[in-house]
Amino acid sequence: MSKIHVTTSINGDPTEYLCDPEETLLDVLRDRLGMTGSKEGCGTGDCGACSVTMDGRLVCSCLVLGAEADGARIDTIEGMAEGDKLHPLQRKFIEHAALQCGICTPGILVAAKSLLERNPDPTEEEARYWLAGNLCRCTGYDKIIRAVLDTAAEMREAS
Amino acid sequence: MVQVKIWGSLTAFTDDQRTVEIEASTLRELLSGLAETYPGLKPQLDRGVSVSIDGRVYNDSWFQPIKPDSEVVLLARLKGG
Amino acid sequence: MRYLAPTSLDDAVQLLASDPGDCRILAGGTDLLVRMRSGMAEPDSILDIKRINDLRQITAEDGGWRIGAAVSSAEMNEHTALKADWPGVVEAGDLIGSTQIQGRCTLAGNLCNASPAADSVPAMVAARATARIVGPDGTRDVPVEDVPTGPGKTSLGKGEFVASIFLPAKADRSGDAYLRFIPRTEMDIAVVGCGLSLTLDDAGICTDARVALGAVGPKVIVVDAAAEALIGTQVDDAALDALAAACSNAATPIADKRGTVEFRTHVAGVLARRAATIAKSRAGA
Amino acid sequence: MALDSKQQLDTLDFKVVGTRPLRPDGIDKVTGRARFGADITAPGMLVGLVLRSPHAHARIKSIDTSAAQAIDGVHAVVTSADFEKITDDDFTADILDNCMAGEKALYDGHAVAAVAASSGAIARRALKAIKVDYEVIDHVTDVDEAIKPGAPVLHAAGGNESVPECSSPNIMARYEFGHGDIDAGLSQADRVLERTYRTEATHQGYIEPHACLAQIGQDGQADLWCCTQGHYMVRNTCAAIMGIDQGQLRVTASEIGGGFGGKTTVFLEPVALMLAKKSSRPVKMVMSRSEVLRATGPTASSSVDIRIGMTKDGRITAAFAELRYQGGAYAGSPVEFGAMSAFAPYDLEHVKTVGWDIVTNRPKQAAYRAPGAPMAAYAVESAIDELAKGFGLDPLEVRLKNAAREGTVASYGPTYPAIGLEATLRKAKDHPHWTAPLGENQGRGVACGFWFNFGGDTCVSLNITPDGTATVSEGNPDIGGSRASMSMMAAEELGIPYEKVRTIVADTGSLGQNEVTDGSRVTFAVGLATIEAARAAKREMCKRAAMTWGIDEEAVEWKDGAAHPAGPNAGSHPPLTLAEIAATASNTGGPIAGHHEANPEGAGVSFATHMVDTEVDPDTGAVKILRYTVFQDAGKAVHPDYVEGQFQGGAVQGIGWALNEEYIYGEDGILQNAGFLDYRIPVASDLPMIDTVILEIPNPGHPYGVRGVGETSIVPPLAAIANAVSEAAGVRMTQLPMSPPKVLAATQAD
Repeated sequence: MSKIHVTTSINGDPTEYLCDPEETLLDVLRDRLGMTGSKEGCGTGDCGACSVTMDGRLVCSCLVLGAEADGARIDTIEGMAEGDKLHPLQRKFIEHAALQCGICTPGILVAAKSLLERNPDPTEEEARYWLAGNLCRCTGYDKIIRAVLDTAAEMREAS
Repeated sequence: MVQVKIWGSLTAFTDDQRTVEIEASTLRELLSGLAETYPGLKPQLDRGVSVSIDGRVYNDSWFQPIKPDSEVVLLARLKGG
Repeated sequence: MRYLAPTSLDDAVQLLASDPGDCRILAGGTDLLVRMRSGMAEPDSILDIKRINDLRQITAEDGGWRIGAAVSSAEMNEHTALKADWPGVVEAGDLIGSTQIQGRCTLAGNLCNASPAADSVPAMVAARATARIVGPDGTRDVPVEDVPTGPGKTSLGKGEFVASIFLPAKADRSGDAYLRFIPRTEMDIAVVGCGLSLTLDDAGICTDARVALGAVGPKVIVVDAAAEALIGTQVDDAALDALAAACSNAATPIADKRGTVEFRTHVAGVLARRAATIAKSRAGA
Repeated sequence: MALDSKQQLDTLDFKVVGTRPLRPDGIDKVTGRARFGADITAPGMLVGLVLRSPHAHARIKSIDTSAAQAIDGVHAVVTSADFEKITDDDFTADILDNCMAGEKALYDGHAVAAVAASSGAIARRALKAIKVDYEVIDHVTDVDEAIKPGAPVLHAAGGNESVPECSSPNIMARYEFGHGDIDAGLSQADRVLERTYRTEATHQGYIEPHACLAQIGQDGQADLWCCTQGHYMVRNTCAAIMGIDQGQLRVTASEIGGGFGGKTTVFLEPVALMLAKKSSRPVKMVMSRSEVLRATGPTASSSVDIRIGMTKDGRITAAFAELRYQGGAYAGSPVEFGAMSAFAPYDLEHVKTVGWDIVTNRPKQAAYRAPGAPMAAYAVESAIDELAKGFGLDPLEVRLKNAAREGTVASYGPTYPAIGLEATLRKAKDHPHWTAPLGENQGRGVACGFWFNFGGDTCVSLNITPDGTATVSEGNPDIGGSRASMSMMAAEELGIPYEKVRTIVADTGSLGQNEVTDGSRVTFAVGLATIEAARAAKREMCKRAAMTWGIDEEAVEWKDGAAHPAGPNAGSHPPLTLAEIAATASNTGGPIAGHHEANPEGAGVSFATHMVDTEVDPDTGAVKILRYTVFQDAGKAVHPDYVEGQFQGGAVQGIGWALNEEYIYGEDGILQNAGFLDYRIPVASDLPMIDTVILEIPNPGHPYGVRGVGETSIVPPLAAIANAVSEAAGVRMTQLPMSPPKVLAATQAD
């Protein structure tokens, strides 16, 4: 079993790694690169805790092979804040108490950011459907949806 | 003497009495008194019980005082999620 | 295990044909990686077709659309002209899994995974889509309903794979729709699915129809009697009743963790009726 | 006494408590920095994996691990033979048998062996190389089937002394509660309703799978990192199983990705320790989602018979419930709590409940948020609703008419002190939701719920830093914002800003024993200990001020974050702030700290009323939740955002339980839906906003009046939704989940 050499960009950082052919991008991020912000809740694409974007497209990193990242741009929760400046979504999630245990939070933030990039003014229903692949068991989603909609409003005002 | 209300399925070990009298001024005396007077209760007491004393629930506090006129009720030992 | 990522179709065909072991095509990976993780698939090689540029394109062809096997549902959904012609097919792709899954999953993959409950398959069948199959013996086009043969089984020969799906030119005054039933609002596998397309004449009489059911048999079911129930009618209540009855009649479901026989049989008719109403309005009635 | 303290509580003027500051772990959790169970690593660690039974019930004749051990990279293989038998403690013996099967595999997914290897791929290969010789035996997974004559028997020894002779050996215990004379009461009723209600087993569904990392030295000193609701429980249980001293095993709780009761026991931890011991390497184990569903602790499924009599003006004359809960393959279903809580909201002259604890070939149940209560409330509240509507009465009025109040003798025995049920019902009745119009195929349901809360062993250590801030160490994992609440209560007490207090969750080497994070106990009990620890620190600071001023300690009082001279003989001194006292601590006697260790008892009970609107699609049986409102008494809401969060989260777990969540077993006894695809927890698009109304009726047992709020919110939803769906569908639903096939079948049969 020989490893594959991958050259990629993660949160803008040029990154190289060796991985096994069957290894997922999530495993690479967590076990090889020490980026444990992306979580594994199911490993089957049903919970969204491992959400990242790949060339700007929201995906479950548990359903992407590490080898597929070659030449791609990967963005994870670790790259969401700019230096010490939190992304507005991150700030609003804390302000709205939109997390309890916090295990789903990284995936939901990555997914919500992807939503707002495509749709700066989502309805409640659009936000709920976009985030349907991100399971949260603590909050009942109420405060999450409020935080997303409030962030969207704030970002629209700021732009 | 303290009147102790016990739950229904324990009456098999208290001669069918739902309320039994025990000489006790603390929770510890109550529990040991129950086990001595009604040895059939011992397995349940060993597995654990909670005790309501005047409407407050106690699990462990041996020296919790019990007044002669206190309302004392034996409960299945509480646990939560 | 080997990971192969050819950049041309010819290379892909050659690699697949020459692979001595179990070589699986990786398009979106949303089924394959799940199977690998559960141990249900243990391939010797994986052939990733996403680096083949031709297979990532949606191209106009003969008035219709050719959709490369590596095009994701999300990309289809963002293609305005394709969506205008075949909203039912695009919506079916857009119902597969979550936003995250839709960023990866493909029509070809959904077809070749050969799940009886695949969302996009009844929609493609209703649209009379064909699959272009490539392999060591050349290229052939087959109706999509002939690709799956039963749960997890396809008619693809050794070394063959689906390179693209072709959606034919949309007829004037025609419309399509796909509906599925799931217990939640998202994230579930179809308990019943119904794809339907129909064409009306100037008087609003249905001149052509095609109805396909998913998850109520070992593979997608084309219900000719359902189409006949619509053709020649104004797709009115009586026709819809006949359509629903024909669909329930054609359904041969099993009972499993997702639904009972009775439920699936009944809901096949309910969905057909609702899909026909949507398709009719899309046809301009 | 109670009244005095209530009056005091009502006049408390809070500065921090009741506000909504940002949680201290917020930034870690929104940036991905927070470290959860699976995020912990150690140099040289091995990957541990478990081999699980593919059979629902099988005798394990032999296990041959030689081929696995011969694989390069495999460092240890463990079976039950590696563990000492536990003979003096049935409870722990069952936990060990559940972690690693002994003579029999008792359910699909039961652990039978484990390996530690240098990589996951090698570990997986090693699992395949283990040969287990099973003798498959008949199995039973249904609660009612399990007690029929001739049913497969799980444990030949049968139940305990409470079980009548000649009962099914699958009955482990019997409980009976109540008072009065049921038959006499029923004879006064205008109608007696008899029905059977069934619920399926559900899983807590925390998103973080169980994970741990263990290491153990040749000298017996061991360390364990894991996600758990109680690392002290993990320490004590693992020490007993491993035969090591509790003091030698240090357990550190990682951040925890949800628990809801499911992480109040151990599954992987003893196995990881044994693998680490045999390999002399750190061993990390992480469950897959399918392992979580197959082999951790879902809640019980239930079958409940109800008999309730009511007069036509809505008075309940007698109430009886017989509850059968299966708790998986070992004794200990929460049926006693079902039996105690079933009629707890009502003032009843004649009431009786009988509970049966039954075993089946399913995973050993674990606690799930108010364990045992939701199923009982579902049955009782459904029956009351049906009776009320049958008489044309307002279901809220009927509940008010029968509501338990201060002085009511509870169905489980004690007399209630002041309680908040009636207040939640009145709030519900006055809320605009109750009178909002409903459309076609829509229905509205209400239901009440009750839960006990309790205290338990608790330690808090509060230290004043030289620069005048405070650090709080507590021993309960923060599962939903408790570090914020502790910091708030410490800040309130010390009179310093919230930002000047940092609370951490300490490992088992740093504090004394702490009860698990359960029973809605943390804000109550740890909060109480935090307040007492802060008061101890304040007393010390007053003493230091007195020394500095040269006056008596008694002549110093603490006010607004500073020591002030008080009383006639105190003299005149400018106040000394906390920071000023801290700065001179070295000169006045050394570092300043306060600590509190106690087993605070006397937690108050908790009630809630839920209201929900649903719409049923008459063609498919699909149910949509249109509107939801929770009314619950919080005693005092320390951080209202997180109180609301508990209400909302519990309600939505209840929605899942009511509509689509269920353990589905095949004829073969194999779990059919061991994944989030077909174990269907609610997704964002399934739900409306969940409105909350917080009532604050102070708990006299807590210095700030706090009540536990975490669990009660899952008790009413099952019945509230069933009542709403029954109204919308026009047919009474008596089985959960009300999945579309069931609703459609019910409407079509009607």
